[in-house]
Amino acid sequence: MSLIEITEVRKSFGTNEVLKGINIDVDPGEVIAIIGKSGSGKSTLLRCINGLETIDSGSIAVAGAQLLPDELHLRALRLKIGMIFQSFNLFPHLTAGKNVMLSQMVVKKVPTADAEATARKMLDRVGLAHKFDAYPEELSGGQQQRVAIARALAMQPMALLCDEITSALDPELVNEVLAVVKELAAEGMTLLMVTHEMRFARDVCTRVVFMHQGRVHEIGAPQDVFGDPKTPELKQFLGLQAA
Amino acid sequence: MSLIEITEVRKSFGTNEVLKGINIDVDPGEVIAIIGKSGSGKSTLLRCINGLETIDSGSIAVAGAQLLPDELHLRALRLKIGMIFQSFNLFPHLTAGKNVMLSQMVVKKVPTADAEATARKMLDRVGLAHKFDAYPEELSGGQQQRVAIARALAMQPMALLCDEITSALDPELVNEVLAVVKELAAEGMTLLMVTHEMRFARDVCTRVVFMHQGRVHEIGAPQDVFGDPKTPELKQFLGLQAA
Amino acid sequence: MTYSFDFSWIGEYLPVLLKGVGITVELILVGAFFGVALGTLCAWIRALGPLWLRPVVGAYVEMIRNTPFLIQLFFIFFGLPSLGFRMSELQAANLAMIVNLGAYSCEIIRAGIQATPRGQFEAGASLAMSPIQTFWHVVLIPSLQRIWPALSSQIVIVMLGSAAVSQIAAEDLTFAANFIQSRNFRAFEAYLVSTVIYLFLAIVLRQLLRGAGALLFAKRRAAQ
Amino acid sequence: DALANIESTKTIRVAVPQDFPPFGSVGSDMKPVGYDVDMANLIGEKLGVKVELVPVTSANRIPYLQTNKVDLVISSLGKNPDREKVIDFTDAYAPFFNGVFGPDDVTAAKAEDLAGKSVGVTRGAVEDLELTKIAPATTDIKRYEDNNGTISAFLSGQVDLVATGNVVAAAILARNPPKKPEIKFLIKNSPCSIGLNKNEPALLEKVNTIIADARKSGELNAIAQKWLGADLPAEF
Amino acid sequence: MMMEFTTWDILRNLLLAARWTVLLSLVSFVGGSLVGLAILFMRIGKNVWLKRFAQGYIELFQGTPLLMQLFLAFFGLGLVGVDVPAWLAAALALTLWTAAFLAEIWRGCVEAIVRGQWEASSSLAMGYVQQMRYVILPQALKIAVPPTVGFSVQVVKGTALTSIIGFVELSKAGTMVTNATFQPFIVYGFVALIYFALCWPLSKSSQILERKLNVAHRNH
Ligand SMILES: Nc1ncnc2c1ncn2[C@@H]1O[C@H](COP(=O)(O)OP(=O)(O)OP(=O)(O)O)[C@@H](O)[C@H]1O
Ligand SMILES: Nc1ncnc2c1ncn2[C@@H]1O[C@H](COP(=O)(O)OP(=O)(O)OP(=O)(O)O)[C@@H](O)[C@H]1O
Ligand SMILES: [Mg+2]
Ligand SMILES: [Mg+2]
Repeated sequence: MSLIEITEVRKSFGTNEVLKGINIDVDPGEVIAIIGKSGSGKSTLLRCINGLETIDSGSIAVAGAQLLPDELHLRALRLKIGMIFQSFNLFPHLTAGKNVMLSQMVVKKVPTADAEATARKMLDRVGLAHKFDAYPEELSGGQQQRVAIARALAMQPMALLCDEITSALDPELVNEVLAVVKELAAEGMTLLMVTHEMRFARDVCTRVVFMHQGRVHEIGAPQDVFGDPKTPELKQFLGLQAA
Repeated sequence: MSLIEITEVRKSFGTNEVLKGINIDVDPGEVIAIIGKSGSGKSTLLRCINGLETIDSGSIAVAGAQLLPDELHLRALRLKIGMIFQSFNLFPHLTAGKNVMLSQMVVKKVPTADAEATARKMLDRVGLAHKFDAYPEELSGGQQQRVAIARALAMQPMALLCDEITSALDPELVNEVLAVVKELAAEGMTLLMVTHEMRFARDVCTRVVFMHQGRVHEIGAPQDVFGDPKTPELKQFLGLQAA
Repeated sequence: MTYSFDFSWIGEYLPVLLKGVGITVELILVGAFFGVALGTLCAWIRALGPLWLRPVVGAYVEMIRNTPFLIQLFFIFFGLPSLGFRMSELQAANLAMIVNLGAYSCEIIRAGIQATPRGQFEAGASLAMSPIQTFWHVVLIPSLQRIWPALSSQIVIVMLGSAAVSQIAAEDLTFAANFIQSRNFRAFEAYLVSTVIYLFLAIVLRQLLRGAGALLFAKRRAAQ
Repeated sequence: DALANIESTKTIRVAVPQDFPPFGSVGSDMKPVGYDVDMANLIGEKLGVKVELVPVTSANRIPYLQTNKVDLVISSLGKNPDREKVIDFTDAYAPFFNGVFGPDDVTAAKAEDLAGKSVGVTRGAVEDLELTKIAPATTDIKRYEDNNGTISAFLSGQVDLVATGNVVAAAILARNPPKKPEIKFLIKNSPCSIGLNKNEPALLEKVNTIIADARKSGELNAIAQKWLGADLPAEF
Repeated sequence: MMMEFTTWDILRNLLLAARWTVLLSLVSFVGGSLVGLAILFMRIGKNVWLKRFAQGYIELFQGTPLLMQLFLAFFGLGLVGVDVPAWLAAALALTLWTAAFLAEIWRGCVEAIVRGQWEASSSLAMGYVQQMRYVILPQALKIAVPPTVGFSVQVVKGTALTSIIGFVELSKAGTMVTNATFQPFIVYGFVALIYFALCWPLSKSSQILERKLNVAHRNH
């Protein structure tokens, strides 16, 4: 059974139809890269899956449960799916450790000691055990993004959505974040990631989705999508990327 | 006679000596690319030439006139030398046309009608005649940068300083700006540009300056600098660039 | 206790009320225009002006912002004549409002100027504009745009504060209310009526300022 | 019934001015003193009750009365028909010696001479009401918040003349200011009354009796001597 | 018959009255903060009616002179038979007035928190109240400190208007003394000085806090 079922999803901002009927099924453990030009609707799609945007029509189901736009269902959904943003969005007034602990304690009512233990474990997993007491502004961009990953993981989600999580990083820092993601993938985490790192998509992902003008233009295994693009749009996109 | 003579220029920020005795003579019509690692002092050099920073010692002369740090001399100098920035720095409250007209009217007291005529001509030259009435926020980055070029050209400078004018642009937009610069070079404009576009530097420039740690480390024709780098630093720099 | 409200006097005192409204409106229009102009000048001095002038303006701003308007008004109306500057109560009221708003708007506008990206100053300079030309043509409008909401609120506050000018016999709206109640002892009615008019004026003024902002800054977005 | 209330609580609450010497101002201990204050104490004494003084301004003295926060307003109130619709007035308890004052070089011997001149006055005071009636239309009457505003306006030259109590003018003169308020002419002597709420016949009657008795006994004259520096006029 | 005041008498009486100014300021500031917080929540909350109410409240209290608000709080309530003591009316009116301004100031601070913070906390399954309590307000309160302290200066000066309901605070004492002494320059000079002494430290600390905050921001 699919973990995430996206069926005929449409979404407009005003008169601008950004998603024009999207269908994707994601199986547990899949690692899917979403690629496409700026403005093709990649971020919007992820945000719809996580309920940050409401969809106009179609349906999204996670682990068999429909996404409904009321507070209760949304929160239940977000317990199953974590999201990581391009701009990290760490809570600047909390230490790295507290960032990871907060939602466990507030949402899941985990006792402080347990939350802290989990936080330490998660920070360790992203290689930042020693930064437990550092504030976000004391961390590099790559470290901040890894804390954001740890924070999402601490909620023990079934899947993670990643929206260009390395785009705001200096080139040297990109790899440390991608290494963490690669490890997650290897451990069987379901991942849906918008990315411009084609090499990474090719090496790590099980499937690649090429979005174009609000549609899934091509979808397939990385070797097919990258090695044998069918549509001129994808060819052009890949050509541009290589330049 | 040289148009710009830079002699033994030194500049420190606090204890950090950023320019350690720079000597470059630029002849009229020359197109010079300044390359070098981040922090090597490229921007500082350009800013000194335009009087945005005062130099600590040495001298800079433009068309025979010494650069002196008083308001009057500075303004006279800036009438001779235009500058274009990485971040465009268009005036957000004025249309493209008004951006180009403003300094003509304010500084040179050109009548409105003449200023407008010049502005239209200059915008036409950068391919943006139809954007006369658009505000900067309605323009793409590449268009904004071309307006900035038109704005500098409208003052009829003897030379243009360009500081990484394509670095803030998406790859697709870089070429439209470089095309304009290339045309200017072909028309005989003297250009001093900091750039990371090696291909462009090789194709268009008459000389290339490689700066390293506040010094002119190598200088020469593009084919020499790129084809036969003498110093290990330049070799490493070019190697890095190729990667 | 039962009090029967009586507004039958409104007809008789309408001219007084209207005059009061007229003067309040005049005070705020003149005060806002010249106050913001003064504030702009002071903001320029504090942010970019001659170094020796900055503490002078700083002292003025601190003095005004930390003492009550009424006291400023008294010093201008009763105090300045002893230095040879005599003016009518209306002129004094206008001056006091200009001086007061000047100090407040100085600080507000200065914040707007200081939020200007350095590139704007450099672009102006590299186009051979003088610092003053750069300020006037390049920096000022976007700066005002950035702080327009704060400035608008301050103007409304100053308008409501203008009630104090009735104490020096300037015949504004509050004077009208006081005058009326001193004749017919209908204090509640007089104050109620003036309160409602103030509220109306405040709402209209806010809308006007919003409109002025939209007009002044149409289609233009301040950098940052 | 206010009188019954006063008698049962053994206190009378009286609004008195504190910005209108000599009728009411403060001593160096910030306690109210003046003609009106003495009058309030006199009434309290005659009623055999404690006096609670409430300092008021011209803006809030009537609301104090109307909201029953005070029983009487002794604040040199002058009567006019509009005012009488709102509150009741007792018989006169104080004369009002006031006149128009100005420096030497301004001539104004009678009301008509005020034409074209500016006259400062305290808003709502008796002299304001009277002057408004008698001054020609071209007189520029400036109405200030309190006595101090009026005097300051005169001393700083903001008005040509002031209309105020003669005791006040005398006190100013005594300070030997650069600008001397000398008497030009007396405004019609318009006496002051005590204000109280409508429909309080018992209290009104009682206060009127006290005033009449005090006149006869000379107690009122003593107050006048003390604060106005003159005997009560004959018609009192 | 003029009262004889020595300069010391004048200053002493003004300083004594200034205690009321301080007390009223403290009361209205504390009360205003609490009510302001409540208004803030209504204003930025999701309930449309509460939002409208908060908007109307702010419009009303920011759109009418404080003097009239005080007058109506004291005498208006008296008129309908509620006999509030002057201190309560003053505290009430000043509190409501302060609250309106603080709610607006704070709303600006809440809105200054970038959308990413809302989204990140949403995606961690936090509810609205939790987001507010743990993520938004702690950050907003920090940037709210300088403007809030700055506004306290307005509160201190605003207390002067309580004289309309019989309070003898600093300004009123100044008027009373002037009317007894006819020495406006000395008296109002002192009054101005005392206000300055009360307000300037507040203004200054607001500026210093602001500068600190900006520095902290730039270090990001
Ligand atoms: N909140 C919004 N309101 C209106 N339009 C929006 C909004 N968010 C996105 N859009 C529009 O939707 C379209 C798709 O945006 P989206 O951010 O999903 O693109 P993207 O594929 O993520 O692009 P990028 O690679 O630049 O991040 C764009 O045209 C954008 O302008
Ligand atoms: N205003 C300044 N104050 C202090 N230090 C400065 C200032 N401007 C530049 N520097 C320092 O001078 C050095 C050279 O800076 P510069 O901007 O000239 O380098 P660059 O070669 O242009 O680098 P990049 O390629 O990153 O633009 C750097 O170490 C920088 O930190
Ligand atoms: Mg995106
Ligand atoms: Mg640079």
